[in-house]
Amino acid sequence: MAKPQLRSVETAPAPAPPAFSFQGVSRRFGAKSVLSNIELTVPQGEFVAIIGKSGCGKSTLLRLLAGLDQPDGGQISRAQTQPGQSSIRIMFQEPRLLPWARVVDNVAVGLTGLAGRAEAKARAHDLLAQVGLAGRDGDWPSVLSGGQRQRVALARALIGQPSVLALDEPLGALDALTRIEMQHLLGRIWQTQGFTAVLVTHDVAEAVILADRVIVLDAGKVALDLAIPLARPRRHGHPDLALYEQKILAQLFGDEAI
Amino acid sequence: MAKPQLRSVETAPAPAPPAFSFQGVSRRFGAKSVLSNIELTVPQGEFVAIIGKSGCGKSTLLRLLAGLDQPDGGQISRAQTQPGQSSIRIMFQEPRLLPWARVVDNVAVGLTGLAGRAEAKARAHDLLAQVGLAGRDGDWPSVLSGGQRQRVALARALIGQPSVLALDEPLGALDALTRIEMQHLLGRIWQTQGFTAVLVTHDVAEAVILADRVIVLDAGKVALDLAIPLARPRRHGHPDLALYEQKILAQLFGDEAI
Amino acid sequence: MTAGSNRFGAAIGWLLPILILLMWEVMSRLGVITENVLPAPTEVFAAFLRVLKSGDLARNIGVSSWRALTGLAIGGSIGFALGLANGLSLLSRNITDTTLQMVRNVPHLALIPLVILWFGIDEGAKLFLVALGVFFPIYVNTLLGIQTVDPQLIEMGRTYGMDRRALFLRVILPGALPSIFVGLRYALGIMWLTLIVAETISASAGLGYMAMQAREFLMIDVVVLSILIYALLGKLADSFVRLLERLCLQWHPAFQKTARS
Amino acid sequence: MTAGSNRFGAAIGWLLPILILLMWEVMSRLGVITENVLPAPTEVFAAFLRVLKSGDLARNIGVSSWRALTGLAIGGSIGFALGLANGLSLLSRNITDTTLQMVRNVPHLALIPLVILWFGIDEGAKLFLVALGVFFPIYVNTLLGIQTVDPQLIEMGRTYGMDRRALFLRVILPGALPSIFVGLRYALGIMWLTLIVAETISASAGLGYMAMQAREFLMIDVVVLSILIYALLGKLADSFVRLLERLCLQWHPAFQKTARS
Amino acid sequence: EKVTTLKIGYQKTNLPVIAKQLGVIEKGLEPLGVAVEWVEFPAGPPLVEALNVGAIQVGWTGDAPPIFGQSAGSAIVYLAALPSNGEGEAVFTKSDSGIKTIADLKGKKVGVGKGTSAHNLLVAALEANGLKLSDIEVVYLSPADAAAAFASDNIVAWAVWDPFFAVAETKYQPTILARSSDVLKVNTYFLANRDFAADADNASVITTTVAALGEAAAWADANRDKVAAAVAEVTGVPIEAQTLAVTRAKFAIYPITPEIIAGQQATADRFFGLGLIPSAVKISDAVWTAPAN
Ligand SMILES: Nc1ncnc2c1ncn2[C@@H]1O[C@H](COP(=O)(O)OP(=O)(O)OP(=O)(O)O)[C@@H](O)[C@H]1O
Ligand SMILES: Nc1ncnc2c1ncn2[C@@H]1O[C@H](COP(=O)(O)OP(=O)(O)OP(=O)(O)O)[C@@H](O)[C@H]1O
Ligand SMILES: [Mg+2]
Ligand SMILES: [Mg+2]
Repeated sequence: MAKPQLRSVETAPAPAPPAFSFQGVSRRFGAKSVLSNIELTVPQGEFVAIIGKSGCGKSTLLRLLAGLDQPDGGQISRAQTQPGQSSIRIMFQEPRLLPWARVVDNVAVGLTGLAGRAEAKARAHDLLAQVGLAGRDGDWPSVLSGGQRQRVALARALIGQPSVLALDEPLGALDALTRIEMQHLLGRIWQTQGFTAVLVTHDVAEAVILADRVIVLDAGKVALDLAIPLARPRRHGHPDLALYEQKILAQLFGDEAI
Repeated sequence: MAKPQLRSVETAPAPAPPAFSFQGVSRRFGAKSVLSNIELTVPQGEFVAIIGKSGCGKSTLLRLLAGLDQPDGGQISRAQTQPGQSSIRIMFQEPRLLPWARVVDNVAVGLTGLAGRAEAKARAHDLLAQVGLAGRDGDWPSVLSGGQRQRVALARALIGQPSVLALDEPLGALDALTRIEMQHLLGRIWQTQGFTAVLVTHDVAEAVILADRVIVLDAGKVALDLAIPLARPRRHGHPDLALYEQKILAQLFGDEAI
Repeated sequence: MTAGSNRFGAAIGWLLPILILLMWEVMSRLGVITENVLPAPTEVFAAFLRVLKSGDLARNIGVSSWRALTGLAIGGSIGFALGLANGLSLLSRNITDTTLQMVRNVPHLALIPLVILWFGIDEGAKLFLVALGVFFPIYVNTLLGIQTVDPQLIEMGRTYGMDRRALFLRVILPGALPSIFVGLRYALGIMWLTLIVAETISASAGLGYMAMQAREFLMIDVVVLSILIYALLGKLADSFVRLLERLCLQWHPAFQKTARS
Repeated sequence: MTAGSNRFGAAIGWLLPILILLMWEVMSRLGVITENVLPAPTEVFAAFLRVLKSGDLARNIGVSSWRALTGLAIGGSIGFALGLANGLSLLSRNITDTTLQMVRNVPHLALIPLVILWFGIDEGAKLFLVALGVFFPIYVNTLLGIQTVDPQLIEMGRTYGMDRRALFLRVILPGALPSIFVGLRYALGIMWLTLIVAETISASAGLGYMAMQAREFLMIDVVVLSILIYALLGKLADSFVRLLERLCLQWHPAFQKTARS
Repeated sequence: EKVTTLKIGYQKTNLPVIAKQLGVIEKGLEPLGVAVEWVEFPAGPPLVEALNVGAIQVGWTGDAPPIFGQSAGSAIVYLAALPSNGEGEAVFTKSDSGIKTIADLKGKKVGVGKGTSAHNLLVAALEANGLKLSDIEVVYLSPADAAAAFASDNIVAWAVWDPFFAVAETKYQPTILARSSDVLKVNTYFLANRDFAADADNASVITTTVAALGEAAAWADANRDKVAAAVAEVTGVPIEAQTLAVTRAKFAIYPITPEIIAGQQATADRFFGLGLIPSAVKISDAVWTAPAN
């Protein structure tokens, strides 16, 4: 399937400079080729959702983007960042909080090497309030609910003011109601801070409600690259969203009965 | 909100006899009243979904139904069952498989006291094939994926041919794609076996796609009792479903921006 | 880590023991380590052949193993039974557990003088000490195992109509087994340690006796030999339990992983 | 179980020890248990007052505790250091771990004759035995603790730019701590057990010496007393570590639960 | 009530070992319907401990263990006397230790088993040279521990009896500072549990056993060449050392005479005077007398 190399998103008429771009990137593990010849350029400030079946290489793509892994072929270029700002932050599917550090210290981990202790703590305190956890600074992670833990992890990823935030199924472990709350939070913060967001998700509805653009990965290739030019805020269950959803699901399941 | 005591479902024109009914049922823990004066009658063969915020008493209602807990006030009446058939089976949110029993033995647990060893094993073998796990009889639960485990638990609940099957967020732990597969499976088996299904879920889309009738619990009361008179099979992302979804979400979140 | 580097790692691990053995032999030959302090490996091996030929070794190992296993059987079965009783019955636990926890703090080897008063100096005393030594690890871990069986599984069993017996055999016992094995392996260590001390109380056979006699007659080669044999027996017992564990806990992911790698 | 039945359970638990104590006293008074076999509790208490007044008790406890703690400090710190080294460095682990696992099978009390040859009969020998006894539980559990630190957390730390030092102090060490505490508590049990045996090798002070002397002169009341004191010291050491554990592992859900109940 | 099994405590030396090897006691007791069980001890004190609790009924030790035992209230009685360890018990030092006489031991570490006959020897040898026990550093060690301590020079001198003395002698060719035969006129003893001995039913068992020991003594004296091999087989002592020990041993058994009692009483009084035992003892209280019939 041929895809346009640079897409203009309806909500951003003048094309922004690219935040990062993959040029013919491949990655194989042993004999198994996981990603092959991926071409993908994402303009600064865009919200991209990546969707695909389990094992199709979504996490691998994100790890390549974050520099946790190196491609076997092709090039990955990233925009420069200012000092005091972290370039790319990953938010993992699990919260990965340090159980032995209090909530505020866990958030401060996001400023390792970027700020002193006291400053890190003060900024962590502020950010906790932003994600709706004011007053929980001194709690241990173990007393938080699943949704609250994810919010701490989000605060930790955001505190370094990354230019690109990669999210690997950040809401996968949450129940559907908490998940909807977190989606709102994520959308709101993205609109305020203006970073580039790359969201890996299994949930088609989630992709459609949050992203400017949905990428469907299949067999190591980009199988669909769909713009969602809807106005925000978007409401769950809206018929327009349902149409996009159905289009993506048809791509994912082929046309078997769904 | 006044609700009709007995509802006729579009797909079943002649009202079936009730499978169970709650008459003014209350349950409190200590000073906290969890359910108060619940009135609910479910005809045999109906598929009911129960939805509500965390902690609103959904599990409590299911435990009362299964006889794992006793009400503080009111009456619960259940239809009689034939010999060799279990009356009510719960499928818990977690698979709760015995890690030290092979898959087929785990399914056979569902026939404890209902059939001999050899017969139980033979029937378990058949049922595994029905839930798409043919040939996995001899595996340990630990090598199964999350979705496969849930299917084993489903087979265990079904093997006793219960007249009522209560499902407490059976798909909560699954990723969205596996979840869609399991929803299809559940709908198909329900249509074949014709038991009464009570499904507790957090996922509004799931409730709408599967149920004849959606009950929203709030503050220990039935806040909404909505019939979904759509033809089956229903397709994910269909605009008609989206309308029902929005109605339920509005009830759940009040009318705050969603 | 790839399989190759793993194999290299395992090989490098044998380097140090072999090096130590060689150094030991060389230094013994050069007289840097005198025979009085540590006999050379070859001398220890010669001692091994000597006691093997005389039949002493087999007899002493036989006697010690009998003591070890009988003590283990007695103490282990009582510990297991009490662990089960206290795990299954709240009443039984309320009555006996505090007492047992108090007794647990008594180091069993401190009881030797009293044990001689009560049991004399025969097999009884040795068996009692071994049994007491293995009792607590098995009791504590059986109790712990039962108490930590997933209550959700027990509720599941009840819901599906299991009676008390079925619940015990199909849910509680298998669930407690990994913890019971931990206790058993710990008990084996204590078993040999206890026997070493108990066999100095006046024995006329057994490895402890052999070692004691060698000490008295300054036969350091035999002393070292008996230490090595203790180590070997300990290793054997441990390996046997690991095998048993692997058989009984096939379902356990930890053992599936081990089996694969 | 409600709080009320819990409290009742705890109360009923004290019934049995008190009953045993009473029975023991009564049977001693009636002459059913002769003094030669077991002195009455009141006699043991009288012996306690006697050795307390003479100052022997304080001196012997002091000497034994010094030996115990010094041995623990030496063996524990070496075990901890090696555990850290082998947990953090694959090279170090490959070189030394096989050797250590082989040595681990040697029951340390079997080494007494060699220890006398190497360290003599003074404090050195006793300290070596205690140190060797505590070394392995601490080494094994430190290594295990480090190896089982969640690799996801380590990856997280790396991603967020922690250097080796920060990674160790903020992720690896706290993650290994619960396991290290398990090793420490096990080591304490071994520590007292070792000392009981080690103090019979020619000591002129210490609890083991007090017990030995009492045994030679058939002062069974003092023998029983010294056993009880061993139990008490063991309990004290264990309680201290539990307290430390509760302080260091505040974040751990297990301890939050304990604190609440 | 007569015993059905006589448990005899023995050590790695002297008459009982020979009797065990010859089977004379078994032969003698068989008509009485009494079986025999032999229990080995590394030294006298644990043997006395076992006698006290009735774990064994009779046994052989040196002179000091029954004194320590009686002082501690052990339920033991003297049945018969045997010759002292004599030349087979000594205080010795390695030849390169620079120590030539007992007087040189002043301030040095000397290993000895507490409450053993060698303990008595050490005290007597020191006194004979004008020293007190407190002038040296006494290290109380079991034979096994002392052997290791002596080998590694953690003690300068060692006071012990055969076969341990003989083993050390063959291994180190040590300088012998004093032998029991030089400084002591004592005996060793065949002892019994008090309750066992007090029971008139057991009198025949005791007399038969003592008589059998006498028989063994006669055989041993006449067949010294065979004794070493026989004993080595029981005890596992290397044959050169065992031969040395047997050559200098005396084999005999006699009844407890007032003279023997007086000698033992003197030893006990000296121990009490030195503060080695907590209470004074009267030997004659613990002497078994065969029931007159
Ligand atoms: N380090 C590795 N070594 C070998 N194979 C790997 C490695 N990492 C990933 N793979 C393989 O690459 C494929 C893609 O993995 P990846 O984790 O990217 O999938 P995913 O799309 O994130 O799946 P999921 O939705 O289940 O998280 C899988 O088949 C996986 O087994
Ligand atoms: N055994 C109990 N003792 C005390 N309180 C209880 C007990 N069981 C439930 N509750 C309380 O009753 C309320 C309802 O619990 P229930 O488990 O029915 O909620 P739920 O609707 O199933 O929530 P969720 O969606 O989180 O599973 C909660 O506040 C819970 O704390
Ligand atoms: Mg992934
Ligand atoms: Mg619930």
